[in-house]
Amino acid sequence: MSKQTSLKTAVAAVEDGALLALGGNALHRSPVAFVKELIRQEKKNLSVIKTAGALDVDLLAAAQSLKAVYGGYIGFEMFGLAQSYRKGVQKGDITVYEHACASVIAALRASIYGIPFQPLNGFQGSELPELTGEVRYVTCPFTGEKTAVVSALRPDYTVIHTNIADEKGNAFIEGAVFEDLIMVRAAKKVIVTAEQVIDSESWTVRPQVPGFLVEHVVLAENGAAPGSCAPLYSIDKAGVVAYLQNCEGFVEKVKEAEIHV
Amino acid sequence: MSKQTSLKTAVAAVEDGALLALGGNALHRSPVAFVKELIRQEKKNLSVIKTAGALDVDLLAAAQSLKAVYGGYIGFEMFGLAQSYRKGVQKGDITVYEHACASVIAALRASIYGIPFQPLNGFQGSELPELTGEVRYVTCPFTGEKTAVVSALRPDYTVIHTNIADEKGNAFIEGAVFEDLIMVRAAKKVIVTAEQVIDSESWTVRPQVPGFLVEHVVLAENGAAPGSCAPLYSIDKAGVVAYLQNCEGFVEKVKEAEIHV
Amino acid sequence: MSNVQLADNITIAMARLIKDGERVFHGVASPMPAVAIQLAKKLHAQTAVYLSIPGGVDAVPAAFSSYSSADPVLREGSISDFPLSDIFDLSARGGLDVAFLSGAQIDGYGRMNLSAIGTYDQPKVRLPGGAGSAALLPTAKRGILWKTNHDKRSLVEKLDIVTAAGNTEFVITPLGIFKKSKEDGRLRLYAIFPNSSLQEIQENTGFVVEKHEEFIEFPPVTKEELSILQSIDPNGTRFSEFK
Amino acid sequence: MSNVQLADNITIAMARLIKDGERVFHGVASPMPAVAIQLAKKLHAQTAVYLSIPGGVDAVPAAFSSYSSADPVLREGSISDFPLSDIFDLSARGGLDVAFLSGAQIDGYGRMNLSAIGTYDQPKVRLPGGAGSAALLPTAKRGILWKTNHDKRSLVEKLDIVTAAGNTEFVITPLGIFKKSKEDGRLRLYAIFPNSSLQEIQENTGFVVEKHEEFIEFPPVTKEELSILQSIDPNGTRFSEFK
Repeated sequence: MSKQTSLKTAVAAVEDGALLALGGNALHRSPVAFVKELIRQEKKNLSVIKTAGALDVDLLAAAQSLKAVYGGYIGFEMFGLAQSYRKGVQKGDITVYEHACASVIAALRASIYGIPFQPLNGFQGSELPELTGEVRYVTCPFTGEKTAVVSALRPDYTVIHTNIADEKGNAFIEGAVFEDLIMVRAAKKVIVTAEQVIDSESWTVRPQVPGFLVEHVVLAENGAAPGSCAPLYSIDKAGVVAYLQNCEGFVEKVKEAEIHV
Repeated sequence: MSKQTSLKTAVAAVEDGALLALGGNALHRSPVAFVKELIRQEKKNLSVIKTAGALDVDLLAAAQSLKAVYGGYIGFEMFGLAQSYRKGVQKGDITVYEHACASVIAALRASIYGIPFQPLNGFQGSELPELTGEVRYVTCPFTGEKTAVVSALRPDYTVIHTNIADEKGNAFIEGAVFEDLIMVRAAKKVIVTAEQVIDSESWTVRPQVPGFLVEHVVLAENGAAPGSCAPLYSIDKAGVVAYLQNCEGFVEKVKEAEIHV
Repeated sequence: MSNVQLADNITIAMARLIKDGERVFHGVASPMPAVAIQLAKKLHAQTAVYLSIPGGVDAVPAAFSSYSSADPVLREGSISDFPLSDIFDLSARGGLDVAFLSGAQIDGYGRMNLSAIGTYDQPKVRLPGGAGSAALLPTAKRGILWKTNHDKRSLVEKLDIVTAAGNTEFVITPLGIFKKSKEDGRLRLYAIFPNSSLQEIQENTGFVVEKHEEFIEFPPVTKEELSILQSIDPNGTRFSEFK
Repeated sequence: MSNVQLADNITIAMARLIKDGERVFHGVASPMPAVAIQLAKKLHAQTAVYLSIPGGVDAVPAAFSSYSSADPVLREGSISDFPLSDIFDLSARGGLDVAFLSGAQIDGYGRMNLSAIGTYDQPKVRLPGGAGSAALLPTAKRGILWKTNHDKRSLVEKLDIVTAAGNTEFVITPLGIFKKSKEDGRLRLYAIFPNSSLQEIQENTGFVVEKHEEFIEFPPVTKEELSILQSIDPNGTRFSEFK
């Protein structure tokens, strides 16, 4: 039974209020096509887990779909701040649980390992633990050391965009894997979008994502644009600038664009 | 500066009483050549970390070099028990800290993550926690759940046997990586033995072990024999049986065999 | 009855217990489970996911090693990787369906000892250790245990050491199959192999043997099962535990 | 002084601070560190290990992205992988030598704020967040921070929020270089760029500026440095923070 489905169907599976982990890092290989469809389907109250996010998170903010973010960095790097996210937080519409990228990873690892919390070495001198409540302390029963810990973050869905996938869910990422393989393991369910969907008999490379962990596979050409998906395309500067100059207008266009897949 | 050195020199770096993690699993791709040289140099009071061990651990036991084992399984699978190890433990010469293979991994992860302990989900109903003292319990500060934890195990050296290495320490494992990549990251220092040492400019595959983590590289052809090193050689049944029939005799032969590398 | 038939019965019984779609793992020293998983995937459980120590997903090995169930041949034919550490994590987060495990001793609650005969600190016989059991048995959804001998030294009322406990659902021996009762968590007799009898099993078991509430007549091994079994394992790796 | 020269000064100063053999990381929005690491590796630090978000070890990119320092081009030329999660772990276990980091505000102890202007719960401006800083700054052996503006809003006596604190060793600005004093852990002026003066720095810094006990005259940028810098970054990615 093929796991391949349409973008519409895959997105329809995500309920309002879901906790999503989105793959990629900054403007690279993030599941933009998936996020656009979340917007078209007018999902509400989503929470997002991300190490470093950009367009994916900001689009959800611009569309009023975003309730909370667990992340280390949400911004457009040299393009500037994430305008919709920033405004949403400033208005109090979006709650930020500011993590270090490393503590996002630790929280996902707790879910991978089936444990309620994960220790990590960090946050010494930072005010984030008391400001966010995301970091607490435990005494090591072996050494007596005070150790920072974060709570498990278990995404309802992890969504990653990949170069190649097959109908069984196996997926191949060319080059930088970013935090995708960790997010895949941490999730209750996984959705893979891909630039290309091939037959599982025809692999010539070794996919890093084993199909049995994956729920849905969706063909999404240019699925990370205007971000990059190496080696197929780089950041589309004009596309990113156009978005940042008029986020709401961009969202309107997304909603008007009926998709036919 | 090349990291390649002789087996003798690499082994000489290991001090009596050292804590070693040995790569491979059961009779597969374990660093047997390295262990033989440990025996020739008459190292004493070694402690070994291993998920599933066989000839590597038993040889050290037969040579009276072994003080303690942190491991999940020490045996020869269908060939039977690890005779020297078993006798050493029964005589009280060797201390076993019996782990589950999963808790060996958890303890190594604590070292990787720079934390004093690692939670894990396991050991419910097992007597091993109270018998070994290796598993204790912590209350999760987020959920109140009682959670099993193990102490960090940080090897002084991790030694792995690989298919190909280069002079910078980059190393490639063909096929099953077992727990090697975890052991490499957990260690204070790493020694790689390899069936083949190539120039770092000439890689045609992507090594999984980054050279900067590695201290010494040693050429060791047939370095896992009579265990396997896929795809080059399988288990040498006669060799394993010969060992098990006369472990001490085998050790004597190892000691007599002067190596010229 | 010949060892050949005993191993075939056990292997086929194992295969029958694997359900379609399940994620199934075996560890070291597990020749019969390794063959049984391939058999199940050719019969009724084609989408079962096969996981093992060498880390390949859904390997279809051309042959088995008679010496080791961690042999890299068990990675052949896989198209993606899922190393042992990932398998343990999968079980820990509730995603592993079946773990095949064994013990030197198994008790009436399906707990097992693979640590030592005697005491832990001063063992008469130091055993290999439970490998993954202490983490897998309580976290995998179903533990399927097996023994190649059925006697009062192996199936005991009291373990010398409880290496692992948890979700044992079945225990398969050369004489029959025990299943854990939902009533009291104790093993009860679920099926008797054609070569044996209730009486033989009772006489050779260290704990009280009662019939399980779901007791079945063991359906005879079919020609199809035997024929596929033979084609999967022509060299008889499944017999190696009986040699 | 032109922005070109400011960026060159900062980039060359960063390169000079990298020691041979060190393991060096930069994260997002770090065009000057990305170029500086390549420069150092061509000059005095040939065995420095370059680590970045795309996960290649010792990449030698053919070009840089002017938009992103997480771009997969920064993996080009690497022969092995060490993803971001591994880099954080490396730092956490004491194995990372240098982390290049920045903040919207930096205080006199070398702490930084990249969380918000105003309060955390009701920010005037929500900033992107500290990315790796809160974990890296206390665990990497040496934090090298930089700012592309040097004024009292950026270099402050009191941070609105302490996002990260720890092992800041240097802070580089368009006007000069601060170094943390071992005496009291406060930043003191370590070098002044040729375009600036002690007075200018004092007037534009929100915390008290004193000379560091190891104060040096900034050695003039050499022709070799400039020439190699130009060959590494012919498209001027290092200027992108000044545009």
